[in-house]
Amino acid sequence: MKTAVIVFPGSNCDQDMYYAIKDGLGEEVEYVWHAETSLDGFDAVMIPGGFSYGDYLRSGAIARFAGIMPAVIQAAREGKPVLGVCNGFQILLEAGLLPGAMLKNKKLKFICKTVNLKVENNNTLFTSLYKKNEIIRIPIAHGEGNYYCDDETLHMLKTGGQIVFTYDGENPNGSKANIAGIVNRAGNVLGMMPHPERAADALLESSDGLRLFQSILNHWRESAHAAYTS
Amino acid sequence: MRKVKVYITLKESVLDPQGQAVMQSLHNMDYQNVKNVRIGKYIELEMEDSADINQQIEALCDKLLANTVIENYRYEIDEEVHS
Amino acid sequence: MRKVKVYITLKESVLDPQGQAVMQSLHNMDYQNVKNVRIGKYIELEMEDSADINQQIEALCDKLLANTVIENYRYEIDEEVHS
Amino acid sequence: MPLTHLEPSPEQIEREKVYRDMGLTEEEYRKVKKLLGRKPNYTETGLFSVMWSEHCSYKTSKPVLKNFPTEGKHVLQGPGEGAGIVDIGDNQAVVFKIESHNHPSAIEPYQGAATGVGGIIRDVFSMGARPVALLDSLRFGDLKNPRVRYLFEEVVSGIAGYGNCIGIPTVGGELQFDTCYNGNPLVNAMCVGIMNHEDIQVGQARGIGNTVMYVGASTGRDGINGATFASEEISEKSDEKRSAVQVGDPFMEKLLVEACLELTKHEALVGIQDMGAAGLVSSASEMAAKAGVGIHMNLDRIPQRETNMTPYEMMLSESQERMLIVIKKGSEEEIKAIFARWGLHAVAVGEVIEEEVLRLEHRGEIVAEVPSDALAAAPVRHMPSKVPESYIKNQSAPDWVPQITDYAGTVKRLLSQPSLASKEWVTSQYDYMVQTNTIVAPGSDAAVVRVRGTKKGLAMTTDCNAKYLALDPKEGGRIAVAEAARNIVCSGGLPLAITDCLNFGSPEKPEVFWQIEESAKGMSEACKTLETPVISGNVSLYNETDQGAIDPTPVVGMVGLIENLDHVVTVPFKNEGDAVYVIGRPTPEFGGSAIQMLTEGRASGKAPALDLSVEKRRQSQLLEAIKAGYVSSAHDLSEGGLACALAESVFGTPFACDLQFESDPVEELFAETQSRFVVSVPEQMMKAFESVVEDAMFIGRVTRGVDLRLSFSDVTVTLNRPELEKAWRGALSCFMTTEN
Ligand SMILES: Nc1ncnc2c1ncn2[C@@H]1O[C@H](COP(=O)(O)OP(=O)(O)O)[C@@H](O)[C@H]1O
Ligand SMILES: [Mg+2]
Repeated sequence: MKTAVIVFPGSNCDQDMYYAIKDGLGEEVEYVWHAETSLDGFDAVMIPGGFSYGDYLRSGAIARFAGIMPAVIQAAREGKPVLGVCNGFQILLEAGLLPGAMLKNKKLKFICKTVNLKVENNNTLFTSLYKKNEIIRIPIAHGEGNYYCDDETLHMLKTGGQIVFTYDGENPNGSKANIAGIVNRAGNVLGMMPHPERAADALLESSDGLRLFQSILNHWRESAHAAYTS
Repeated sequence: MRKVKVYITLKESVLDPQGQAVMQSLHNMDYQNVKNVRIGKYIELEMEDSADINQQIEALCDKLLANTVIENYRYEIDEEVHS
Repeated sequence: MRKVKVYITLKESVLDPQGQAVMQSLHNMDYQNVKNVRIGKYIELEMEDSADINQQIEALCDKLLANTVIENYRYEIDEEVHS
Repeated sequence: MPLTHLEPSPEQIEREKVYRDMGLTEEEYRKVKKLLGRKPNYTETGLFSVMWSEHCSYKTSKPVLKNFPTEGKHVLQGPGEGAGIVDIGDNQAVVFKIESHNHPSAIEPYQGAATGVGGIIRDVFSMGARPVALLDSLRFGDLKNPRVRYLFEEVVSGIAGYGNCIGIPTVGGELQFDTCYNGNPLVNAMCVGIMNHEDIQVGQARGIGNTVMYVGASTGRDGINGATFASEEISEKSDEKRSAVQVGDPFMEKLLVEACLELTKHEALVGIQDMGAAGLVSSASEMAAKAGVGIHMNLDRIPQRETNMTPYEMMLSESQERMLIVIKKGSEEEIKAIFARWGLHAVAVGEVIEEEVLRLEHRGEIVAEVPSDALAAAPVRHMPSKVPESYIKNQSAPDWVPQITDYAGTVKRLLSQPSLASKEWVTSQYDYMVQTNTIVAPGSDAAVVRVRGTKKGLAMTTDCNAKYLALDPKEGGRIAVAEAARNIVCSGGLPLAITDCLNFGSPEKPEVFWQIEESAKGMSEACKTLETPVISGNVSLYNETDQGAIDPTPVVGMVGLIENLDHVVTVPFKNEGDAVYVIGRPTPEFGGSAIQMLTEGRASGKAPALDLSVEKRRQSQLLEAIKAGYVSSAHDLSEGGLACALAESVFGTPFACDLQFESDPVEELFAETQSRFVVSVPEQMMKAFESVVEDAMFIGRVTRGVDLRLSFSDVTVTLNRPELEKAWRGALSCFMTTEN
C-alpha cells in the first residue's frame, strides 16, 4: 500500500503521520507537497494535523484552496481511503468532503491530553480491527475541535452510521453529540480530531491508534486481492 | 480603490463559546446588565473599483472569508481611497 | 435595552499576520486586486440604557473587550431592542 | 531625500544631550565620538545606544560571565553564537539556549511570551539544528491579584499559541509564584535542537564580495528601542515607549525554519544569524565583526511594512521572524528559489566589504558609517558590589524550625500552594506530543525526548529555587545547578551541560550586583564539580518595580544524554511490594523552604547547605543503579521535602506506601536538606541496588491502596492519596476558573 501524506505550509504532524505509516505500519509512504496536482499511484491519502496557513482566518479555510485539493477530492470520489486528522479534519470540513464545521473549544483553551474514545462504528475500513463500543486511548491536541452541525445533519450522521468515534466520559471540547470523528456517506473519508498517529508506537503512552492504520491496510489488501481475483 | 468592510457573525442557531465566556467575565466584573454577547470578525480590505464589485466581494466572502455553514456576513463599500 | 456594536482593530503600526496570510491566499486565488487586508473583531452585545452608557461601554472595552496596547476600538449604539 | 533631515543634527545631539534620552551615558557618548573621530549623527547615535545597551552588550554582566566554566570534552560550541552545541555521539549534537522575555511580557503578555518563544527558536535553527523541544520557566506574583492572573493566563496562551502552531513540543519548564514578581513576571523560554556535526553554522559574514540577504517578515516600526527598554526598570514611563508592540507570526517562522534548514544543506551558505534584539544593527554588525570584515547595506532594499521608514527606524526595528544570511556571490537566484518554495522572499540587501565598517546607504546617500567592531565592543562597566544587610542578618539568625501537629493537614496545604501544585492547568495547553518523540511528558522530574533513529534520548529540565538565592545567592546558585542535574539523573540521563538565564534586579544597586556575582560563583562551582559546562545563556537585569527588585533568579536549563531509552525512569511508583529507599539523611534545614513560606509567609535564615562532593557521588551512584536496571522509580527531594516527594510518587497510581523512620518526623518530612532522593526498587534488585548506592536507606514498601503510612518512633502519619491528589490537581485551576 502506498500512502500520500499531504504537506501544507504550516502542517506540523506530517512527519508524525509519515513515521506512523513507515515505522508503525511498515508500509510505503511519501510526502506530497500542497502545490502538486496529482495523487496518481497512491492507494490512500492522509491529511495531517498542524496549523496550515497558521490557522489564520479559520482553521482549514485557506488550505482548501491548495493545488492538491482537487486531487484529494478526486481520490475521495474514487473510493480511496482519505484520512484527515485534526487540522486535516478541519480542511476536509472546509472542502465540503465532510459535513459540519468547527468552533473554538468550549473552554476556549487549547487542550493537549490523551482521552478515551468510544468506537461507535467498527464497520468502516478505518475501524475494522476495533470492537464495537471498544474504549481506546488516543491523544488530542487542538484549540478548535468543537464539532458543530445542524440537527438535520446530525440526524443523517446518526442514521447513516457516520459517527465513528465519540469522546467517552468527559467531552473535552463541547462537540455536538460528543463527536470525535465522522465518515462520509460512502465511508471512505474519515475526519477525526484525535491523533491516531501519535498512538502508533510502543514507546509512546498508547499504541491504540495503530489498529486504525492496520485496518486501512487490511482493507487495501482485501480490495487489491478482490481486484486481482475478479 | 474602494475600502470594503466585511462583518462576519455566527449564525443565530450556533452557540458562541467565546461570546459566552466574555459575558461571563463581564458579569464577574459587575457588568450584570450586559446580555447576548456575540463575537464575530471585522475585516477591512481595499479593492479596485469595478462594475461587478458587489459580486466580487460576495464571491470572496462565500469562498474564503466566511464559512456559511456557521456564519453570516454583510459588507459595506466605503468611499474612494487613494493609495 | 440597547444594542451595542463594537469594532476592534489592530493599531495601524501593529503587524497583522492573519491579514497578511489572507491577502496572500487571495492573491494566489487570483484576486490580485485586493490590498491591505486587516482582520479585527466585531462584537455585538445588549445593554440596559442609561445616562452613562457611553462611559460604561468604554470601560468594558478598555478593561476587557479590547487590548488597548495593540488594538483600537470604536462603537455604535443602535436602536432600542426588546428582549 | 533620505528622510533624515527632520532628525536632530550631530551638533544638536551633543548640545541638547539627545544621546541621554537614547540611553547613552556621557562617558559612552564621548567614547563614540572618539571611535568615529567625529560627532555621530542621529542614526549612528541610535546604533550605538541599542548595541551598547545592557541587553545587547552585557556591559555590566560580562566581568561576571567570564568566570563560568565553558569547556568540556563534549562541547562543540560554547557561548558566543546563537546557541551552544554539545556532542551526543554518532555524529550528532544537541543545541540549546534559554532566553528571557520578561519586560515585553509585562507590557503585552500574550505577544511578549509568544515572541520570546519565537526568538529562542530562531537562535537554535540558525545554528543549523532542527528544534525538537521547548521549555518555559515562569515566575508570577500573587495569584490573588487579578492583574497577576491576567499576566499568567496570557503568557501561557502566548507560549502555547506560538509553540503549538510551529509544531515544537513544549515538554517541560517551571512555574513559581511569589509576591516579588508582582509587577515583573519572568518569562524565560528554552529551545533544544538536534543536528549533524557537518551542518553547524556560524553567524559570520566571511568572504569579501559575498552577498548579504534578508529573509522573512518585512520590517515595521515594531519595538523600536526595545533593547534599551529591556535594560530599564518598568515604570510609568515605559507606557509611552511601547509605541509598537512586536507581534509574533508563528506561521511565518514555521516556513522560515523549514526554508533555513534546507538552506543549511546548501554549499553557498556562508553565515546565518537571526535578527533578535536590535534587529538589523545587531545581526549585521555582529556578523561583520566576528569575521573581521565590513558590510555595505542598501536600506532601500529592506522589505518594509510601513511607509517612510527612516534609517534609524529600519536599523532598530525589532520586527520578528527575520534572518540575515551571507551567501557566496552569484548564488542569489538559487537561494531565492529555496525560499520561494516556502512562499518567502529572500532579498539581496548588501555586500561584504573589506573595510571594517557598517556602511548604510539610503536614497542615494550614505546615512551612517561606523566601525563594525565598535558596535560590538561596548565599554565594560565594573559595578561596585556590597554585601546586603539582610544577608548578614540571615546568616547569624538562629535556625528556624517549624512547629507541626497536624501533619496530614500540613502536607495537603503544602500541595495546594500554587508553586507546588500540579502544573497541568498549564501543560495541558501546550502541545507536548507533536513530533511524537516525547517519551516522558511534563510532570516527571525531567522531560525525555527521543533522538529518532537511535536508542538515545535527551533529558531536559529548568530549575531555580529563588528563595534559597534570596537568602544566600552563592549557595542558591550551587543548588540551582545541582537540582537540575538531580532531575536529569532521576530520569536516567547523564548531565551534559547547562544554559542559564540570569534574572536580577538593577545592577546599579551594589547589593544586587553582589547577588549577581555570588550566584555566578556558586553556579560555576557546581558546574565544575558536576561536569556540566555553561554553553549558552542570557542576562535579564533591571527586573524591578517601585516595589523593589525580584529575588535573584538565575534559571538553569540543563540537558542530559540517555544512552538507551530502556534506562528511562519516572517519578511514580510502579509495583506493589517494591522496596522504598531514601538516599541521604535529613538535617534541620528550613531556611527558604516551602514549609517556611507556608507558615511564616517569608524566607529567613540560612539556605540549605550543599556538599558538592556528596552530590556528585550520589548522582553518579544513582545513575549507575538506574542504568543497571535496578530502579523502578526515582524522584529528587526538592520544594516541600520528602512529604511532597512521596505524594508525587503515588499520584496517578493505585499505590500508597508503608514506611518506617527512626528520624524526627518534622525534619524527615519537611526539611529541604540537599542531595536527597526517594527511589523504589524491585525486591530482587535490592541487594544489587544497595551495593551500588552507598547512602540509600531502606524505609519500607510500596503498597496497593489509598493510605500512605509513615511511622515514626512516637507518631504515625497517615496521608490519604485521593484527598491529597484532589488538592494538588485542583489548586491552580481553582485560582484560574472565574466562573462562579
Ligand atoms: N511552565 C511549565 N511548562 C511546562 N512544564 C512545566 C511547567 N512548570 C512545571 N512543569 C512541569 O511540571 C513538573 C513538575 O515541575 P517542578 O515542580 O518544577 O519539578 P521539580 O521540582 O522536579 O523541578 C515537571 O515535569 C515540569 O517540567
Ligand atoms: Mg525534581
